[in-house]
Amino acid sequence: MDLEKLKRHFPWITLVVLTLLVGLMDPNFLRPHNLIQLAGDISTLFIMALGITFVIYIGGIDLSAQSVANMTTVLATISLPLFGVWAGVFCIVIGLGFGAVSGFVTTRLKVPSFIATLAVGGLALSVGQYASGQRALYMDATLRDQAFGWMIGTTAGIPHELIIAIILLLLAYFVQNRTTTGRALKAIGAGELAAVASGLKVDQYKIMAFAFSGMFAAIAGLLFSVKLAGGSPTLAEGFLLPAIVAVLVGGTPLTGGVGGVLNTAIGAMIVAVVRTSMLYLEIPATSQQIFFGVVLIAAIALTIDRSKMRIVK
Amino acid sequence: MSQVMSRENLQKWAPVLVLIALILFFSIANPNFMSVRNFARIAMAATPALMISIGITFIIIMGSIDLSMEGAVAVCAVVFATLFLSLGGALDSWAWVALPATLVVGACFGLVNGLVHVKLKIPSFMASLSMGFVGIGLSLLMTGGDRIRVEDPLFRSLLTERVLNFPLMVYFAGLALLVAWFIQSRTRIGRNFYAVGGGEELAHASGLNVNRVRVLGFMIAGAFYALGALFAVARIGIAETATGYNLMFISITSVVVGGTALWGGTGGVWNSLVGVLIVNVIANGMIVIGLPRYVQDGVLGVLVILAVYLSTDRKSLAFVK
Amino acid sequence: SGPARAALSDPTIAWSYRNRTNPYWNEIVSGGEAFVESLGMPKSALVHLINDGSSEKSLADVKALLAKENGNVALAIDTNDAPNCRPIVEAVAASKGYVSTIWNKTDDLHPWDFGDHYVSHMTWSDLGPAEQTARILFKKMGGKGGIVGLGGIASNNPAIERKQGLLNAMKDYPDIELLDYQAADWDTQKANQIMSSFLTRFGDEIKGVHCANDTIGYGVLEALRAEGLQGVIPIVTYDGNPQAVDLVIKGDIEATVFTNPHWGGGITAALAYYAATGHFKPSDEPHANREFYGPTIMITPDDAKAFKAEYLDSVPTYDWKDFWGPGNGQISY
Amino acid sequence: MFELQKVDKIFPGVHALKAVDFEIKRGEIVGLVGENGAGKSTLMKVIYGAYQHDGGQVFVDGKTVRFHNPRQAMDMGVGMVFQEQSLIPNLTVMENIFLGFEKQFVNFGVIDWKKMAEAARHQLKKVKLDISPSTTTSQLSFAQRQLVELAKVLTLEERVQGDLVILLDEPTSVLAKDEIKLLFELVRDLRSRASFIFVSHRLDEVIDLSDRIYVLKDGEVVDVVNADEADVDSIQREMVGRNINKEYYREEQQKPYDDTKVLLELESVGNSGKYRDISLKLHAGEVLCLVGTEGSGREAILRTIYGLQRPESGSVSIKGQALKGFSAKCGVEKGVAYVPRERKIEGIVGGMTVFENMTLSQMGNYSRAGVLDVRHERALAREWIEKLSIKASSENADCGNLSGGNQQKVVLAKWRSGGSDIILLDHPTRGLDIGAKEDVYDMVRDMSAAGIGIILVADTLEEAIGLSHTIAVVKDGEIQKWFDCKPGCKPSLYDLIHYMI
Ligand SMILES: Nc1ncnc2c1ncn2[C@@H]1O[C@H](COP(=O)(O)OP(=O)(O)OP(=O)(O)O)[C@@H](O)[C@H]1O
Ligand SMILES: Nc1ncnc2c1ncn2[C@@H]1O[C@H](COP(=O)(O)OP(=O)(O)OP(=O)(O)O)[C@@H](O)[C@H]1O
Ligand SMILES: [Mg+2]
Ligand SMILES: [Mg+2]
Repeated sequence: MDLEKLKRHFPWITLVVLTLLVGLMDPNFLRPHNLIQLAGDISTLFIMALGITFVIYIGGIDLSAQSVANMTTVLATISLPLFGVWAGVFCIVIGLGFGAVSGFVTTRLKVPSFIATLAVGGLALSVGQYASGQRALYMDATLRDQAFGWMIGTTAGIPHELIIAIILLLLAYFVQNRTTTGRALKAIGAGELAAVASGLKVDQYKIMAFAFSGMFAAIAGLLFSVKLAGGSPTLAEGFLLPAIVAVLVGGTPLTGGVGGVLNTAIGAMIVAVVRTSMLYLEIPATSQQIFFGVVLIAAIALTIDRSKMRIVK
Repeated sequence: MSQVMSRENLQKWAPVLVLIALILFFSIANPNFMSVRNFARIAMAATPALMISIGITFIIIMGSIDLSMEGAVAVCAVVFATLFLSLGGALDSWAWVALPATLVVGACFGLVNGLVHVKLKIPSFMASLSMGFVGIGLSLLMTGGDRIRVEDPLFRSLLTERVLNFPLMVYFAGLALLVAWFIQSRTRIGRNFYAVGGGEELAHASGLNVNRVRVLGFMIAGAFYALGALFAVARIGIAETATGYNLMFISITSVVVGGTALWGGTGGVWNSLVGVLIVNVIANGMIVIGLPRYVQDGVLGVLVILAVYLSTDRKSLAFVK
Repeated sequence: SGPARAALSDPTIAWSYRNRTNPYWNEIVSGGEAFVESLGMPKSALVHLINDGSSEKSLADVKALLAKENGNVALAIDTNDAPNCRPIVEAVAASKGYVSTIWNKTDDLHPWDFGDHYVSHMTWSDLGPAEQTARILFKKMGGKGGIVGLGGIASNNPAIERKQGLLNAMKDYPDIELLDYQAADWDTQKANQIMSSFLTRFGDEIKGVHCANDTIGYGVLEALRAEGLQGVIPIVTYDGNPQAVDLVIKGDIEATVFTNPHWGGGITAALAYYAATGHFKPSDEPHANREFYGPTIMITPDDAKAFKAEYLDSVPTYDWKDFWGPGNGQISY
Repeated sequence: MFELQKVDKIFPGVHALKAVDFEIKRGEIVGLVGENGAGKSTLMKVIYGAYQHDGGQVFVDGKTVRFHNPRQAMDMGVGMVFQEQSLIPNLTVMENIFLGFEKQFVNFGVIDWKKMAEAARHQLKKVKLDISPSTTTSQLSFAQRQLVELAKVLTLEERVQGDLVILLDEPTSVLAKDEIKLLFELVRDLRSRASFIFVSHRLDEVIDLSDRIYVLKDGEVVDVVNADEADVDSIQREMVGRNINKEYYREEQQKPYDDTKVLLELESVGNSGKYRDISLKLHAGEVLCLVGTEGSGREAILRTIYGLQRPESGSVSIKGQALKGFSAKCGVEKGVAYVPRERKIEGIVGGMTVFENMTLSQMGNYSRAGVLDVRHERALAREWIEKLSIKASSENADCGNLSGGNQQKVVLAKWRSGGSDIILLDHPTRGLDIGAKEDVYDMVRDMSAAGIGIILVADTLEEAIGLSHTIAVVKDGEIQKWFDCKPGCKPSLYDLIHYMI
């Protein structure tokens, strides 16, 4: 009974425990400034994870996020001189569009999201490669600072990316818990047929979830290319798996209907801590992969709440 | 009624039709495509992928997923090469022991994977993903990042020796496929995969030891990954951590394109064969007809969607995730 | 940036690179370790930041290291993607660490804009050498016939330059036809499949193959071996990995280019370290010593044996304070 | 031979079994009755090893045992036919029958299909079911599956030496009369070999079949009576804890409907393979009952009206305007409500709380500009939990963990509170106990009094006759005959059955 109650808190407990463990090895790790920076540096990845959460929440998966982000870095760099700030809007809309396409392909063409998003990701990749002319592009520093300077600086020692991430998190949290959309998504994740039989426009909501994911992926890509002052069709490589891991470690199982965006925030931090801990624990280069894998297993074993999962597939 | 039947049949054979359509299309676009030599090349490229896809097929039939293949293949490839060379590096010496040993290693890797999944009650997606990292790491630890060349001509004859224009490895792969088919259709474990995929709780309630089936499934998959690793090494003559790269998504895509549903209970290894062929025909064909590289990902994506779209019986599906 | 502040006392020496699964980076690392040992420290004193091709991780790791060591860092790095270079050097400079970069850097970014903290950038002008390998290939082909090219990740600088080198060489060989050039992403398996597809598409029109690096070359060789064509169709590669050198000796590869990653790995770390410890003051150095080309050695069947003996069989011990001797002059844009 | 002493079972928030004492003698048929959520299924699942008891002891032949999984129970000769269907649809009948026990047909891991088919035929004969063992289960009808399940359990006969205990959890709820008769004969024949526990909400059946009857209420055994001195009323009283109104179907409350106001009209609607040329009018306050055999097409008709299926011909018009779009959304917007038969799948969303389920179809009413007013939702849920005496720890309880009956009440509350005025009920009382049934009947009367039109696919003919103003007999997807059922001049069972088959 009490354990049941406790289960819901496992994710953040795990996070705290991990953080303290690393702190034991090297107290420096626990310096607020250090932790804040850690959070700041994971923000872009977290924003992508935030989007993917919506899709996993309805029991799907989005493997296109990374490619969409890759494409966005290119488009952002190209469109900055043309549209200025509007380049941001442009990218977000494009991302939204690609997400919606994934949604359409899963709901209307009945192609499993795993495949649909993978395929749509391929499309995004092609667009990115074509637009970039197969080379790394860079933004004009002044243009960038005029249009998007506000994205990267720090205020009172807090990185703006972190602030952006938190604002998006709050928005997503509100949508998930306080709006009819969020409730509908939960219903779809937990029992799609019942949702249909209750007269919800399930397909539209599902497409919306994928569109959200695409949009957040685009925002992540935009933020990243601004941060790096450039773009390339491979710039966002290595985002996807950590982002998905963040969602799942946070305690949102692929079965859907459980967990949510707050969990993802915790999950992202766990990923950040684990990654950085290798530095503090001085894990040798050739063992880092194993370390990551093993810690991951441990973390997930702790964080996922099995009471809501009738079977573990 | 009969027309319903024919619709079902069409759905059932859609992947094959898609494959044929693709072959025809590419042949028209570039006649060279339609040649035994090219089919041999496609077959060669497909051999390792086929083994991986067969392995994952069993897992998917159970309604689970396995993302550890890249790690598993890396480990198997490296273990094989190391053992093979340390035992003399020639197939006609004791080094042949390395072959069965590798299969055992693959199975053990699967065993661990399965145990992590069922004992720690971690969804297979996560368990196998993590095990993938571990596998990559292990192979890295063993090689220190170096690549191991396997040059024994007898072993390489899998690639270099040809019978009826097709290299030996293709025939061995065919043999493995038959074995897989036998497992799937004639053996108890094979049928139990379908039971678990069709209704895990029900299977458990009727006394089936689901966890045992699960673990066995991952072991069998592991063994096939090992086969895949062997063929990959035979093809390139190099064993390295990167031997397994880019296999994860493509093999799962192949399985689904072949008509095996991700939610389990249906499909089988023949579907996976067709799927693998479709994917490899596309990959080969796109270059043969001279598509620039930057459109290839997109085209592959569209064709995959098309193939799956055609081969799913949407009427019978309430929804897909 | 202002005058250099009091230099650091024994800074943490770190190398940030793509991965350990690739012989090129292993050579780089071995150089880094050799340098660390030259300071009388154990190999393990070198901190490895591995980004696995993820700029995001690369940047995050560097920042984490700077935070951990409080800026007391001498960092050698390939930033994995050109745009990633700016935020990295900015971060290092901000925390008063010292960084030397190789390969990836956007053209608008220069060490001297960061005072002392962005010590140097070394890259290898692949244009010339790639052009030379191409010429060797063409000669072997008798100056005419069709060739195919397999490139690296299209947007990587070296990939772009090595392709350009090939194109430049072709200007003097009107009878050489470039049948197709496709990106193989530095990947052996991909290269293998692309090559066999090329064989289908062009059949025996293919008289030669130009590969953007050795790992691609291996894939191509095996694709040819499968058709019994190894030795029949000449190929040239790049990087001069030990195994590639052996293949040159065997005559399977016509030429590869040695960029001495061992030295590169050592000297990049050395530059960052000695600048950090105040052994020299970067801002006093001419631009030519802050942005320069690394050494390249052409390896052909004739000189391969000698080369192997000199550089590979026994790795020479380098003077890690001779920063610019082996270099190839200032980078030109 | 099989005994439970002071057995406790606790689920999060629910004390499902409280110190239950229970005994089965050799060759005995024990009836088990109780309200929804009384704990019948739970008790059975404990005996079957699907759940582990938290307190008390289980004895077999005097020795304490503890089953950690069904497998162990089976090896001790315990078998169970589940309340919910438990065959695996994508497997063949024979594979289902021997699932988990293929060993006997396996040598070196290879299955001997012939041998298995042979054995399967033998089992199917026991339940007088004449189908090929290699049919895929998904192609069978509900009733056939139920019999296959029984056949599956009966494999215990060969597999286990000594006595068997066979648990039947509401096996009759989906069976037709003659199938039930067959089942009872089987059970009686088998007494020599096995003892039975028989759960059903149809008390007459229970009394008819069993020797002793345990009455369960709120997880406690309130009485054990011998069948011969048992009578329906007293048992019902004990189950529900109050008198059951004799006038069960509330006929006396049936008011004539307002035939000037047509809510719904179907004009020669057809859907190939399901139903043909269906025309009907539903008036305000009318209870229209579709009567027919399993598979006659009634459900398909309901689903069409609700918008889940698009008809191929004919027109459906609601309150005068013809339907164009066919989707559940349109249905709901037009004030149509659908209480599906597959409660656990289409009725409720397991994993969501009671209040979330209740407002799922009407979130519009509980939100402003898409923002939900959760306090308001909770209030509504509490109100209806109270009204329908739903057994749930609170409005925050996970609907998936409610018992079948209580889930049904949640579904009804969802639509009732949503204020729909055309309500389609598909087997609304299936698996419900009398108490709950009464509540449902009350609701039906209230609704019709309130001018709501109801189309009902009833569980039993009595129910249909009792509740309806009008009856349409459906056979092979066509309406055979209309009956007017004003109180007093209601048609007899015989009249209906005559047209059904
Ligand atoms: N898995 C579960 N988790 C939590 N509570 C449960 C679970 N299964 C049953 N319950 C609760 O235990 C009580 C008994 O449920 P049970 O299904 O045994 O009732 P029942 O007598 O079978 O009802 P019905 O006649 O509707 O089938 C109910 O309150 C139910 O909510
Ligand atoms: N959604 C559907 N898709 C395909 N076929 C359907 C669907 N619904 C019903 N059918 C078919 O229509 C026929 C009528 O089935 P239905 O369940 O309506 O019988 P019924 O009259 O409701 O019997 P009962 O209500 O007593 O179970 C059956 O053959 C069934 O398979
Ligand atoms: Mg029950
Ligand atoms: Mg029905």
